[in-house]
Amino acid sequence: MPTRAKAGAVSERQHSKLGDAPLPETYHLNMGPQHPSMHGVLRLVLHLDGERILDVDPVIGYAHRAHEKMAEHRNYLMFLPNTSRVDYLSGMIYNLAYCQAVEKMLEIEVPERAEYIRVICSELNRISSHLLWFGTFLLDIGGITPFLYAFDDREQILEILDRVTGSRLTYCYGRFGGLTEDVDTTFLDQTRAFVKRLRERLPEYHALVTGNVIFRGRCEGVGVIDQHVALAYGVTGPCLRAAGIAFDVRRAEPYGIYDRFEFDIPTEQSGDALARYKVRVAEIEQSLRIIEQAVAQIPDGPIMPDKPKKRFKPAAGELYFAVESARGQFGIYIVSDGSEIPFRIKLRTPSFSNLAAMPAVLPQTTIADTIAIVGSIDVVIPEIDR
Amino acid sequence: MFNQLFGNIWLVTLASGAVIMGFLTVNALFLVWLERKLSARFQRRLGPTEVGFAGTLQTLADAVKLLGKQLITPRNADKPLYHLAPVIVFMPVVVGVSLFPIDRQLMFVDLNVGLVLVFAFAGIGFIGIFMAGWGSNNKYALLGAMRAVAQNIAYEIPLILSALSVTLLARSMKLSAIVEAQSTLPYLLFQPLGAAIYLIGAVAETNRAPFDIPEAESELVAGFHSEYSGMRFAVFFLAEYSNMAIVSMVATTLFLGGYHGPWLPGYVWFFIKVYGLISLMMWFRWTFPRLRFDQLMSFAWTVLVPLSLANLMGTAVVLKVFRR
Amino acid sequence: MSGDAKISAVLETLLAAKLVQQDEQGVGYAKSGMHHELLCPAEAIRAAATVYREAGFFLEMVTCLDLRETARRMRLVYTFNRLGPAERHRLFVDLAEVKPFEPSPNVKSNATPATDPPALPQCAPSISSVYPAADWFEREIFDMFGVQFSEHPNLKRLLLPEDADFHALLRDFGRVEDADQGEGGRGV
Amino acid sequence: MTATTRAKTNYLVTVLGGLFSLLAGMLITLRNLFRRPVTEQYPKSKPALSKNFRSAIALVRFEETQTHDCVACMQCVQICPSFCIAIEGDKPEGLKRKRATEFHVDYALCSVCGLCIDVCPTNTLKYSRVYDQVAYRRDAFVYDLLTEFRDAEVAYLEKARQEAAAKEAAKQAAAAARANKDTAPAAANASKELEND
Repeated sequence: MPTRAKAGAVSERQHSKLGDAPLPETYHLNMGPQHPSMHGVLRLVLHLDGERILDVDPVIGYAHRAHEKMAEHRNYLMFLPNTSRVDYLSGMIYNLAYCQAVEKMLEIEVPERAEYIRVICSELNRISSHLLWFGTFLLDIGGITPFLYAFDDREQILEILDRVTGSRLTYCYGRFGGLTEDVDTTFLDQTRAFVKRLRERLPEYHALVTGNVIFRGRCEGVGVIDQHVALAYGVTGPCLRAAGIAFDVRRAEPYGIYDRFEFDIPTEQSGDALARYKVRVAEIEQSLRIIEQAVAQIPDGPIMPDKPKKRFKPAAGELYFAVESARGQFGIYIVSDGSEIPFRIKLRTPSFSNLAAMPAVLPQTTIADTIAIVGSIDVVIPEIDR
Repeated sequence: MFNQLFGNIWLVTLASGAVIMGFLTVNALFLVWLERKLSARFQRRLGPTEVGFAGTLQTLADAVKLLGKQLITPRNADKPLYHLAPVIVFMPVVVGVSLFPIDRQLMFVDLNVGLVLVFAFAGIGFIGIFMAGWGSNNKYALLGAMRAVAQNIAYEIPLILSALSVTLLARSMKLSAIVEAQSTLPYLLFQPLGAAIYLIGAVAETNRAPFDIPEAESELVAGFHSEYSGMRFAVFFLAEYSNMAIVSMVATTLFLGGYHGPWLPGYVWFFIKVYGLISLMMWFRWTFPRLRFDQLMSFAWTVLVPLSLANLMGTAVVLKVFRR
Repeated sequence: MSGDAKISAVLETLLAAKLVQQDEQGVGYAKSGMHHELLCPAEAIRAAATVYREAGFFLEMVTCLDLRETARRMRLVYTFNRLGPAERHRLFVDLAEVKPFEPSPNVKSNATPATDPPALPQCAPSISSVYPAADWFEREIFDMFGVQFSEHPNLKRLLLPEDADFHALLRDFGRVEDADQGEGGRGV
Repeated sequence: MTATTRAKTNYLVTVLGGLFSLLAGMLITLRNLFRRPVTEQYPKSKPALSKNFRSAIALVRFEETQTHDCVACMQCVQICPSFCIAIEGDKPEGLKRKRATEFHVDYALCSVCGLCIDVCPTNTLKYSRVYDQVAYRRDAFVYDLLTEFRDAEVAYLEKARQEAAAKEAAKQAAAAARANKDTAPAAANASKELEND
């Protein structure tokens, strides 16, 4: 738990960030929306003195697709395919989170087997998201080869999930009460084989990247998000855990059957880019642990309730449901007016808050650091814009 | 050699220029192919396979495509600088190549200040890079140009200092004399530190990863050549790969004994060494992430410069003591 | 944990001071994912946010509900949570209804001006000085609902284009009739 | 150990450790240089589609009828989040059940969520196995799912009509027979007439 945060600690920081020295010649630089390492369409308006950043104004909204507005014009079921497109890198987690939220509203019981499959698929999805992040982060700081190694491993996950869900990226696998397809023994064998494979590959990653002196130089002490900043901006996920706070929704308010699995919450103390890197790589290992347990324990049985409901009409009321996505706490706030169409669905996406902290982190760094920092907090722009 | 053939200095110059241009073009085409193939295999891909055997003609096809591309000049660019920059970047390379002894009898020009001339011409290229960055009227390009100049100044010093140690050993700045002095043992064995410093400096001089700061594509988009298209862009590329060849030729001449080697003819040894070094540089590029600009500079000024100075002093002292 | 005692003490104080009051239809965590639901007057929201901030809560989300059709008001929803075992507090702030930027001709307003709406404030004070996280959330609400926040340092549109002349999440915006009728029904 | 020597050792450790880490990385890439590439040469060698591969929807051809079984109930049209299905249907002459006469899917809008397949009461929707649709115009993605069923549909309707007629006749006959129970002689005559026919 963080120590008592001082109100206004951050605003003091903001005041001092311009420094006392008079500014000679400064200029603005538009980084993005089209830029090789802005991960989609993020635009950072940098106020620069040479290569030193004085101030930053993130501009978002280029990928705004009005998901929340769409939700007001569709019934609960019809919003399903939207969910995996909010954050296309952890589409499975988002899709299942929405299912779980609506199930909670409708009080639908999910069969055991479906719960286990959900956990396996979510964790596979989390690993694939982290692997993609690993690759693109290295790409951002100039290492091209690790990107392809990570994508090779990620491809295995995509194939496993493609075989059962039929999609590679924007899964629409969950249904209220269960899933669309059951898994078979081949799926479980493939998953086991993947766990084994990735365990063998991780040491290679460490030798190629984690230990690399250039990589460490680029990341150590760069872009520190400390506990105060994290608390003030609502930073969650690996960025928060890298600041030393062991907060994980899977532990804080266990959903699904996450309370049945043993896993650690990896944390680091320094809060810099390297800490975030280490936390994510450690999380891959923890996800492998969860998958291993789930694959070993998965029971036989149905994947949908015996009598699935046909009309989904929750009683009037409100629900906030949170899960741990690959990037942090993803929350769904559903307001129902008792009809078949949601009154309002608000998606609380982790990258929104994580990116909002950038004005507190980026000043007094350099352009190269900006790339490393934005890369290390792992933003997914469509998720921010929704 | 050419002197005997022609006798007319203009004809000689013209012919040498043509041969060197031809060599540089083929060299760049080959190196681009090699880089793409090597990087692919490092990354467990296949690389180009379609055009020609194993994709060997792919770069030729790309060059033809680049020739056909529209040449775009940005509005508000400083036009003279913008247009002249690719030429200035490329021309010193042509002169540079002509100075190396490729074999015992194969050498375009043999000057007694050859080594100095090589570094002098290498320095000119950066003026072209700065012109390109300044003339483009683009902030990214300007940042890249500024980085390039700072980096060049920082890394030329250790580069030249380590080369100086070799001239102390060889007692000459004539490249052919330096190579002849290594007929028994290459200077790599006497100057391991100098060779290592030279290698690092050479990678930095050619703006290659992990020192590709001026064109860092993930930071500055493409740095100084952001605004260049078509053949102008290709000339920058040509210059980059030719520069790789030149720094490798210097390294071969100074540390690896040039054309000396058993069994095979001299020029074969020379090119084996040169392309071996180039492959090593490619291996670096496809393994390491990029340094940050300030780390790069502090590495040059706090590690490489003192080390190369120490190396030079040590060499001088040892020579004074042991060599009569 | 002493923090728990502290927050409950603070909340009790607040309750006693009539700053906040338990919402009449407050429901339990199992049903709504919320531990506490409180209705807070607009002028007290910054004080309440400070209390949460001092108690180590983080701002999870701020959003808005357009209740103009039924209750003739806008409702801000603030969610605070702990970075530990979940303890989620939800604060409602009711505001007067906003007028649509430029009502489209096909607006159907069900609101009947039979009774005068209760006197509600037009805007809420920004809590971005307490929680910088609120900066973007409030900008988004301004962008999507047209709700103003006083003393916000940078209240401009966040997601929609700067020159947009609408607030997209108001319930009378973008209502396409017969949106589900197949062709041409791409609607929203 | 004095502070200076410790600093020197630390410096050496850092430098040598850094060098070693670079060499370790180079070893990894070198090792991968000699591994088999993982590239799939896509148009030359096509990987098998996965078991549950999702693509544009198609109609199932049933074994016994040799045609689809879309009864134009419009459930898929209503559930489709992308509003990409358009169906028309009516009752063919002499049949009690509705049949689809038009079935268009705009695959450019489809998000392959599978909700239509879930709700189909006659299980006549499935995913097709096409994956490489390319076109220059958007309307090229509007698929007419009934094209391949036109002939089979005619034959099926003919058969169904006959069956329905036969059923109708049998029903009438049965009704007549029931009526004849009361008036036996008339029934006998009727049956005689039927036999003569």
